Amino acid sequence: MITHISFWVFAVVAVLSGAAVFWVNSMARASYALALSFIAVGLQVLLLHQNYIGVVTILMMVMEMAVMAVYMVMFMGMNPALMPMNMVHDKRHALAAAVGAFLLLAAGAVLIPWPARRGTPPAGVTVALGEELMGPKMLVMAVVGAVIAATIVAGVVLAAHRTRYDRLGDDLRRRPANDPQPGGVGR
Amino acid sequence: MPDSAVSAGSALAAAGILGLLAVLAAVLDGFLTARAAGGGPSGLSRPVGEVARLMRQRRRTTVAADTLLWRIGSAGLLVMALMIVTVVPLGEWTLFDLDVGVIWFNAMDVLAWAFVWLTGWGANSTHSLVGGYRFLAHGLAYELPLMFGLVAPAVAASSLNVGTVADAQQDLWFVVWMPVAFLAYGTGILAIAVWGPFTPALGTDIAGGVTAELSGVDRLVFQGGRYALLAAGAAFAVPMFLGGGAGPLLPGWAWALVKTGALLAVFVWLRRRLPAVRPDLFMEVGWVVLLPAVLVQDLLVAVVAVWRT
Amino acid sequence: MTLQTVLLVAAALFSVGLYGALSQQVVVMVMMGLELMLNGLIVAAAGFWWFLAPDPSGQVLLLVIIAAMTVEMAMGFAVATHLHRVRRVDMTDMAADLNG
Amino acid sequence: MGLTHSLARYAVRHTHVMVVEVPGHWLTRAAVERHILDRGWRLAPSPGDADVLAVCGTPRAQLAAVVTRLWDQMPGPRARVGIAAPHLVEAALSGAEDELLDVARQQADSRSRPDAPQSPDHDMGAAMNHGAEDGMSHSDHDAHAGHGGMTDEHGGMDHGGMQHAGHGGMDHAGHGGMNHGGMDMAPAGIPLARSGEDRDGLEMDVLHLRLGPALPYWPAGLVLRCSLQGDVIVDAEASLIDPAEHRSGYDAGQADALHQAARRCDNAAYLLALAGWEDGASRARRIRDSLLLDADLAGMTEDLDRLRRAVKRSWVLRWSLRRLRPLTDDDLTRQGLPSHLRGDTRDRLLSMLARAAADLAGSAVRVDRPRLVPLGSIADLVCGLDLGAARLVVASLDLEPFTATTEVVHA
Repeated sequence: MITHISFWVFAVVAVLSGAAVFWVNSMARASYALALSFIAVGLQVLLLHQNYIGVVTILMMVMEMAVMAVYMVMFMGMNPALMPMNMVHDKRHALAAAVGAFLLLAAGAVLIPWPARRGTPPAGVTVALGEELMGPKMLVMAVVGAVIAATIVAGVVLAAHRTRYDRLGDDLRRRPANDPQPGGVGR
Repeated sequence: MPDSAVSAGSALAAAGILGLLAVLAAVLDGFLTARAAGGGPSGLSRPVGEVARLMRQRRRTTVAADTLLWRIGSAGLLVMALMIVTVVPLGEWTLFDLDVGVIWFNAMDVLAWAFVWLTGWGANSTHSLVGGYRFLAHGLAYELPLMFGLVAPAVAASSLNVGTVADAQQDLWFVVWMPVAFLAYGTGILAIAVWGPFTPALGTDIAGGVTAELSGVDRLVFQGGRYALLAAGAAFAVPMFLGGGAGPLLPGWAWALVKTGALLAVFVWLRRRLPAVRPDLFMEVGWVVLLPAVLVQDLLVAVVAVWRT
Repeated sequence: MTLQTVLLVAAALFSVGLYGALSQQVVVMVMMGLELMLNGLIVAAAGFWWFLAPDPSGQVLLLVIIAAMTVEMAMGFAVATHLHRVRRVDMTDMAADLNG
Repeated sequence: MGLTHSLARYAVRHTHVMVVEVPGHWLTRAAVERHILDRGWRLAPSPGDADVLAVCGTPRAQLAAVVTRLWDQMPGPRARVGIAAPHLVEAALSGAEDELLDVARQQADSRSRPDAPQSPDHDMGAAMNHGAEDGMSHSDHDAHAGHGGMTDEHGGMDHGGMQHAGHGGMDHAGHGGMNHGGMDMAPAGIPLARSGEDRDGLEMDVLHLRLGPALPYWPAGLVLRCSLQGDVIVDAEASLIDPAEHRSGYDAGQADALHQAARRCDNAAYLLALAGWEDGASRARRIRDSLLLDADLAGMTEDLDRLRRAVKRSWVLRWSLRRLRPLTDDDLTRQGLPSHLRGDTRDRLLSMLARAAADLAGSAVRVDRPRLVPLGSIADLVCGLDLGAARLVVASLDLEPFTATTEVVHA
């Protein structure tokens, strides 16, 4: 009973705060509304007995949204004053597409005769996930790890202004490096 | 849940214990501050007096503040602390015995990013915005070492459940053979509580930083949240590094409380001893020194764990 | 809480996200739309796993989705920073207009 | 009523005081600080935290306007005292205590204030995030200095969002850069920030912030007008507040060696407090107070020596202060700075304590006219630093209280 009630509460919170992302005027509120939506979804995933995934969703997404809000304040000069920002284009078509997608997906969800459950959930879901990842599905994890490492490198290259040649000189020998803000290690 | 009344009762008890620890921390801090200032009253009544003062004070708002997010931010730290203690075992009781308690702690500690930042930004004041920036700069440096620091005990105990981690330390406390991880964890706790060396976000040089515009009940909740976070962090360290409730004579819950109190006292005392670490300098230390050190620690722990099985 | 209801919630989240991704102008808001769509996907995948085939390998899919989200976000931030640096632009339309 | 009253009594025992020092009244300020700590009260870093506003000396036009603004920002219950000389401190603080306890008076005060925060001044130019709330800041606008009670002028206006009612569905694609700068967007009357080139090649918003004149641990009377990107100072301009007024109203007895030493300790306490080392700052402050009160020279010399050794030993302090705005002999000559400022900020802190010790020992090389720190060089020294580092550098300059000149500051 409690499970059902909380499922519906989380569902309503998730969808409403998701809608609020595009409803509120301030971008900071938008990103924290999205964070709230993710928290609700994470808790729903907890209810669906996937503790690790649920908590990790909350962890990752709150962090991301915190970063996103800072990003917007820094680059877009958002101050807390609620500036009405209505930056949409092609609102009608987008709305139509969204409603269409919802009807299609909802019809699918309700009308498709879903098969019965195969198998039973493992006793320790998280343990099973860990063993799966470090066993049969290790390739997936290895690939994901490599992709994330590549993302870090690519992201830094794209976003960074200065290269090591700017810091250390053309022959990379300058010590300490020429930084506008010296670091704390004294390299 | 058949015994939801029982769990509601124990939730209240846990919140009460956390509150008590926070008050004790504040008493100790008031005492140490008064002693350093020399002369004057002992400072032991400081927390009570501060509560009375802030309850009496008017709440202010600032021009064009995002009041909703600002208030959420200042109240958030307290909520975080309460959420953290739900997974901490006290003797044989745990409020919310989640099988991924360690990750739960991580999920809660990143909330500090949102809450402290919002408190700084929401007031629409330059000083508190700068405070928010400073917290994030610290955050970039402490967060990953903190997370990887918590990996070490989890690997050694082969579990993400906090109680299981505590039980795995019957022979040897984890703090003994993973000191670097413990150090990174302690650093992280001081940082999320914006405490001690990590106070530049609340620095007097920027008129109180994040707290510059807070007054009345908002300030009370924010400052109380900091003490509560410190207490919660100390409480979580006990099962992770300090052997949980293990100890002679006393029952488990008593040992857990004693250890928590001792660690909390150390945290409070550190504030007076250490100068602030400037965010711009600490950033490089976090990435170039702390993070690699913690990763090496994790590797060692993993090797030992594999070798033992 | 049945599979159908879980999927309905997922569909609603997905559609809201779709609306945002299509209608918003600012790069970051478009990214938020995409995130919301992936959010719906998480709910759906979690529902399928629990109600249809609760074996361990299904959870791996969810982890992959979350990893995809972080990668998308990180690259999004990097690209947006880059755009901001070279063109002073933070809107999709403007990035397209200036193209070439 | 009984409960409220005992709550109030308890609250007042832990009052927080914001101290504003009129240039030249540092002895009064030191006395106020000592009495505050003796009572178990605390110093407040911002008006938001303060119950009592203690003004040391009589502020003139510009500073008076700042004080008025600080007063407006105090949440209340609040009390305000002006203290003209060190021996009046005790009575003034007791008066403030009574005023805080006077419930009827505080209620009347509270009723007389507007519920909504005051609107900021409109002539501030482009600046995000700095309404009237910055508190410490912007007072020099002449348009402003004249009318302390700006509430009445602006209170009734509807700033909510009327400036941009027409912008609801604007088509941003046509606006070139979306820098907000050229647009007439000003929520609640605060124009949005304009952006400018920064050192990382990102166009960050430029904020304008005035450091001083009423900022904790800041040399009294100094005003530094900064342009900030994030928290990095890209441009600064230094001035003195009420420059013409500095000729009168000094605390007497500045010349003798004990006071010189006390002054050094005061500056060292500032620097240590800004570096976040509370114990060190308390110790420096206690030495200062002892120097001003009694003359147990031997004990003082020993305490000072111990503090100096502790500063030398602290590796976190060394780590955070070293390499911070190092000054070579060439820099000193070029900027016209006195020679004891050589080295980085840590060197300057140690030299400050060494000078105090020398003053005490009576072996100070007495220069008839001390070398002066030109105002302009203060601004030069902080450019390119972040706010925290800039505060440390300014504190490390070991400034004397401002004297009659407008161009230079004694060092």
